[in-house]
Amino acid sequence: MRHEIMLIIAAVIILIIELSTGKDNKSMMIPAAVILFSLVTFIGFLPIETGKLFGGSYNTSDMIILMKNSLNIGVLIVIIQSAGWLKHSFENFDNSGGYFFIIISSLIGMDFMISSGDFLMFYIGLELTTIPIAALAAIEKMKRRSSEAGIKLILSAALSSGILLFGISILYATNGSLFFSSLSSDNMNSSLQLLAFIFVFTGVAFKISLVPFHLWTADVYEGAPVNVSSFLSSISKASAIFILIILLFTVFNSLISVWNTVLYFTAVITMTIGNLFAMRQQNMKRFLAFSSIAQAGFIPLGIIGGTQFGISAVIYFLLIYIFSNLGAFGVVSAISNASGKENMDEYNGLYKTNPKLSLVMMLSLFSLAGIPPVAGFFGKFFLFTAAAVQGYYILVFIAVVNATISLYYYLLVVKAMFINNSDSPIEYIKNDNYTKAGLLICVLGIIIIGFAGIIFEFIESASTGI
Amino acid sequence: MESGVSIQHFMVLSTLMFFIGVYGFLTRKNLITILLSVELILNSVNINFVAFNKFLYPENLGGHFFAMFVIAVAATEVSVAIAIIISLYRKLKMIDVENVNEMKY
Amino acid sequence: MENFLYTLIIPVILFFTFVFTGLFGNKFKPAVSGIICTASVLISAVISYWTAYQYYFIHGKVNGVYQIINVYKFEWLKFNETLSIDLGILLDPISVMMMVVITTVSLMVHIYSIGYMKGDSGYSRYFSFLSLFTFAMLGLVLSVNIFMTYMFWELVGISSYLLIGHYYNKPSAVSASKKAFIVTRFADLGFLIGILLLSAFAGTFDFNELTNPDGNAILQSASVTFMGLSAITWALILIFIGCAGKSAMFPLHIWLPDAMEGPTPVSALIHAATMVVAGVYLIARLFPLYVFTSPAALEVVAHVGAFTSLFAAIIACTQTDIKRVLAFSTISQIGYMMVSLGVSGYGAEEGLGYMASMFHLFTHAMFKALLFLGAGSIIHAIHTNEIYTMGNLRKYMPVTHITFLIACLAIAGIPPLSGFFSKDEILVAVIEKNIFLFGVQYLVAGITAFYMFRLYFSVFWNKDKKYEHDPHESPNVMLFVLIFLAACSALAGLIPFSQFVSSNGVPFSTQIHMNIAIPTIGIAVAGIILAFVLYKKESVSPDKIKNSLGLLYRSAYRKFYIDEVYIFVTKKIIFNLISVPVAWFDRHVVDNTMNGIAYTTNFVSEKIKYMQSGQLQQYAFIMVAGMILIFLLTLYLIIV
Amino acid sequence: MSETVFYILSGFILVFSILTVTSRKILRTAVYLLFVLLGTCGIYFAMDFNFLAAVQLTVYAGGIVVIIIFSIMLTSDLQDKLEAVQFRKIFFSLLAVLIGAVVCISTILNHNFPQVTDKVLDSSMRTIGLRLLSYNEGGFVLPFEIISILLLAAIIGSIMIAKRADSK
Repeated sequence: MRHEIMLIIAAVIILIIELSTGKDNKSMMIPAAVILFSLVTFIGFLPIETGKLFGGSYNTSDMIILMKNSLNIGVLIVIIQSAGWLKHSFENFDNSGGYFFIIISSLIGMDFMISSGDFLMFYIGLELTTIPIAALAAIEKMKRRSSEAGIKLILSAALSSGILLFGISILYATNGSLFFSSLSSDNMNSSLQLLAFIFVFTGVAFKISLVPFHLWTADVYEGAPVNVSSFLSSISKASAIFILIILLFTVFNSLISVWNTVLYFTAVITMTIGNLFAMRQQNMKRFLAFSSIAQAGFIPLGIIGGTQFGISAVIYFLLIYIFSNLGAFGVVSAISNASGKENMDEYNGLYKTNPKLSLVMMLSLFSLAGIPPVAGFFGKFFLFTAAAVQGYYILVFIAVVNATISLYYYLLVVKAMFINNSDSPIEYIKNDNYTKAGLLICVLGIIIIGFAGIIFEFIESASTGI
Repeated sequence: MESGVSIQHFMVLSTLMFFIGVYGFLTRKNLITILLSVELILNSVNINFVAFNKFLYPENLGGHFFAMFVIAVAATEVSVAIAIIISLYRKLKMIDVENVNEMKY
Repeated sequence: MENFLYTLIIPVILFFTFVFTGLFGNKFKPAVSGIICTASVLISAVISYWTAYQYYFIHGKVNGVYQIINVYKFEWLKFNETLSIDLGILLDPISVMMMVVITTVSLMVHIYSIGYMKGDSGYSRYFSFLSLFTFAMLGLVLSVNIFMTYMFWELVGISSYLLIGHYYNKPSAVSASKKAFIVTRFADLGFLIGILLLSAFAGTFDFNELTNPDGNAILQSASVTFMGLSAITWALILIFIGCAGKSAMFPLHIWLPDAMEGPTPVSALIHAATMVVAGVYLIARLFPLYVFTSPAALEVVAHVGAFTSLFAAIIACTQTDIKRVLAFSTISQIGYMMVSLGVSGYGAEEGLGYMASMFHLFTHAMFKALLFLGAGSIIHAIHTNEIYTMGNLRKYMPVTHITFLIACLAIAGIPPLSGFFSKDEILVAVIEKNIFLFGVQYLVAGITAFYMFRLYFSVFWNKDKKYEHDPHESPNVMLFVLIFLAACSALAGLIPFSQFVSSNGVPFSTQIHMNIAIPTIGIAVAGIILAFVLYKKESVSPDKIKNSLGLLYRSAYRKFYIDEVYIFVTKKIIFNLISVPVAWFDRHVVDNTMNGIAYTTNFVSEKIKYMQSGQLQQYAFIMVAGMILIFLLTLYLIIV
Repeated sequence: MSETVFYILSGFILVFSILTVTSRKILRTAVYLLFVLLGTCGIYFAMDFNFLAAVQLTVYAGGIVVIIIFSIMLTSDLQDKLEAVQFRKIFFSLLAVLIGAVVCISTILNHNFPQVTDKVLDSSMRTIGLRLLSYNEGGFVLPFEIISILLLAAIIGSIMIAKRADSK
């Protein structure tokens, strides 16, 4: 419970700072939030007891703590990266207290969600991750797109949570319990339970943006402020995947043959559709949105078959994905804040003016594309291995083909930055220390996770708990 | 149970209401009316929870509390959605869902 | 045993050079990056010569057998007790040989580029990518583990992508770099899946264990079968697909001719001497596995190689772009190497084909690099690639002319130049195993001589063409490289290669087989004479034949009657009926298939874009409909 | 609950639900929704969930519907009718919804629900209050606390969006 308590304390402190400082004296907000959250992240790594609380509504295990720590690191990066955007305009800056509060409370929701032991906690955690973020997506009052993103996010999230709730209510009807542990001992074999599973799956798949529940993703990411998009695409998605794994392996473990089939098909179409759309995007945020959809399509490869190795592979992949995706979004955010440019052809010749930014971008994209020896390659490789060991050769083949296609569009960006020439490239951007630090953490993450084999072994030992 | 009302009755009622809500979500033009459809969906779920609690599992109050929390969450959802709709209205002077399509393809 | 730890410096120094010039290259004058990169390649070249000396002459041999030495090995990622990914350096006869080739050619290309790229806007970027490429290539050949090979394999692909696309303002260069990358990536799919299969059945990634003839990997892996072939055969064929992609074997060769859009020194480095032979090298590296577990996969290698070498040689006769001729010639020569590997056995004398293949790889690297750099020198002088706009260049560029001639003679297989010896060994090895393949290769030898001298005569002899400004000889720094490589091409054949390289590490000796060598020289000379007749003497230039054909009766009185019938047969029938259709097939069918795939993808993605219409309600509709569909689908699957 | 009461209430609910999603007068839709919520409230009362019915009345009918009506008055001209919906949209939506409803209802009707237990439901205020503050199994203090964070975050978010930008 320490993670959540620390986060709540941090959120309250931020509120106090927000209330106690005057309008013209807000400059301490950003450093305060960064220091506070670094502290929270650090404390999260201290050893902690695991077990059940609140009569089983709240669980922790080594793996859940690992997940929470990964989310903490990701949010830390997001908070650091947000500094540039918050300083960008007075209005944003004025909102910074509320911004940090909402980000942290959303993280509290995620922590409770992945720790939840019953559906009520799960549902409330899920809503806590989404509803405040929808407000953040719409925060840029001057931009129409921001409001559009907010309204699309909140309405489609409302629909999906309605569907999810309907599924939960049917589960309750058939099993009489809302606790994961007592549901998992039930042998689900009626078609009504199948229906409930599909409804619940839809609700969670919406958050992960698996096709065909993905359509909100691109519009919301494009319209929302970059940092909110990066939060949604990395942290929010990762937490939804964690809870999906937990649900599939506890509540629905008797339906394993069903969810294997469902995951099989969604994986195939998600990868393909994500790739086909990503190929033709010009706006970088939209491009990264579709790339994140395609990335999500690889995750079922680890879950399918339900092995422990697969779970470790998924967590490993997600950890790398968080760093790589935040790295890419960080560069997009730095450029967007400095020049307002978000289109791919405006990135032409970036290497000449901003070699460091372009190298970070290249590294992140290579990691997303899965080019060895960057970390992303191992993430994908372990996923492929996990599915191949289970005998899903055709799925692995499709996935490998899709990974290859994805390379094409990641390279389009690399080409724009390194090879294409431009008459008026983006001018040299002098980044502040926050941006630099945020990108540095991402780069270190990508490199260290890829080259330190011990991390995977650690994940593997932690994932026995599920 | 006092009479012939079975749990299936309630489920049919709530399912119909759920899909009426979905229909509204898919067809209404005004963003606020879409929000109303969402409320219908949530309400149908509440009926489910309460009825199951009453007729199938009266030994605990799980369904009852779930319904309560759903009401509370619905309230937050509405407040945020209304805030966004109003901010959109300030910019566009209309809240027609079909015009909320600046980003596409 | 001698500690070879210092070999670690060779790749590492290049990597740091890349990082340094990549990050800070724009901080100082372009020339500085050039000098830094060249110096670091020079250092690594010197160290690799020293390593080669130590390995071949002093420490490498134990009891008369060359040892496989793991200089350095670090366990990186561990799957289970046996399966792990390691990083390290492996020295054996072929890796040391490749190390020497790569550093030498790379050094030459670096020096040459100092002159060639002068004034280019991307000068320092170019050099930093060259370092990256050299680093990756060295990592590839020195790896201890097939997985490490794969990683560097990809890195090589990326750096060559960046280098081919160097002239970003030329759209053709950009699309060529994309094509090169995508085609090889698709081939790499095969490689990756092959590795996965191999690791599943052999239980290891380690080369030492994989290729140990008495090791578990070879003994265990033959048992599992899948669709009629053993699983290991599938794995090896898939790996061969990866090799075919990198080494431009039919039908994955299409990227190589287009890749000629890159700067010419890059072509010399990547597309002649190093990257394209990576496929050959990898098969040689896994050779015991191929020989002992899967002769069928070797058959595939041999036949694909033979077909490609003939196919590419025929196309080379029709090309008019000097670099494209050389590109097809490279494909054809790599086909030679593949054939030779494909027919080889295991052992000292048994493995003659293995040795010959490596030998040819070595000599080919020298003379093909020379040819490309010579072509670069010509292009540098007259700013065009078309051979019909060239002529009589020997007058203006004497050094280039002589060195180019040496290279042409070497590739044609004229003794005592290097190509003769390696080609002779290959033909000896092939005739022992398969007479049909020998016939093909023999024919290719003749065609090779023909198209090389067609090129040579058109460029250096013939009439003076109109040049915008007088062609001039290249700067000294480039000429030095040409002369150095010419010396190598001339003398490399005299190395007693079989003393150093053999399939099982046991040195053996070979001699020239006169009964093969003489007919080979004969067909090469015939090819040269044909080229001489067709392209040197203006009197029977192809244009004139047309006129004379209409007036056959008059020609009967002419001295050249025989000549002209001969020319008619070759030019009209062979050329038009075989070469042109083959080239057409290559251009249109093979190329278009690949383009078609890309087009279809684009088309589909254009068509489905309306799914993402920006309409919230449509999104919700798809979501609800998708959910219901998934439910019905699962329900159906459960009932059935 | 008697059968008659159920049928009357559910008929009431369904009719007004349909009106909510089809009426073209925007203010009326909100009023129809209010009726639906009142009908639901009646069902809760009939099932002895008095507390929940009260929550439904105050929070839903009293709070949510009122805020919705306010925002309707703020954003729409009450005289105007909403534009008619395209036929295509109605057709496809109706199709999907009908298929969905048929599939779901048929699945529900085919399911054998567990036998009704004879345990008595205790829904007195006292029990509810104790449960809400209990931290043992069957207690709801944790969600109760978390939802306060959700409410706070939502309020802060809404204020941030809806407040007028300072014209500085």
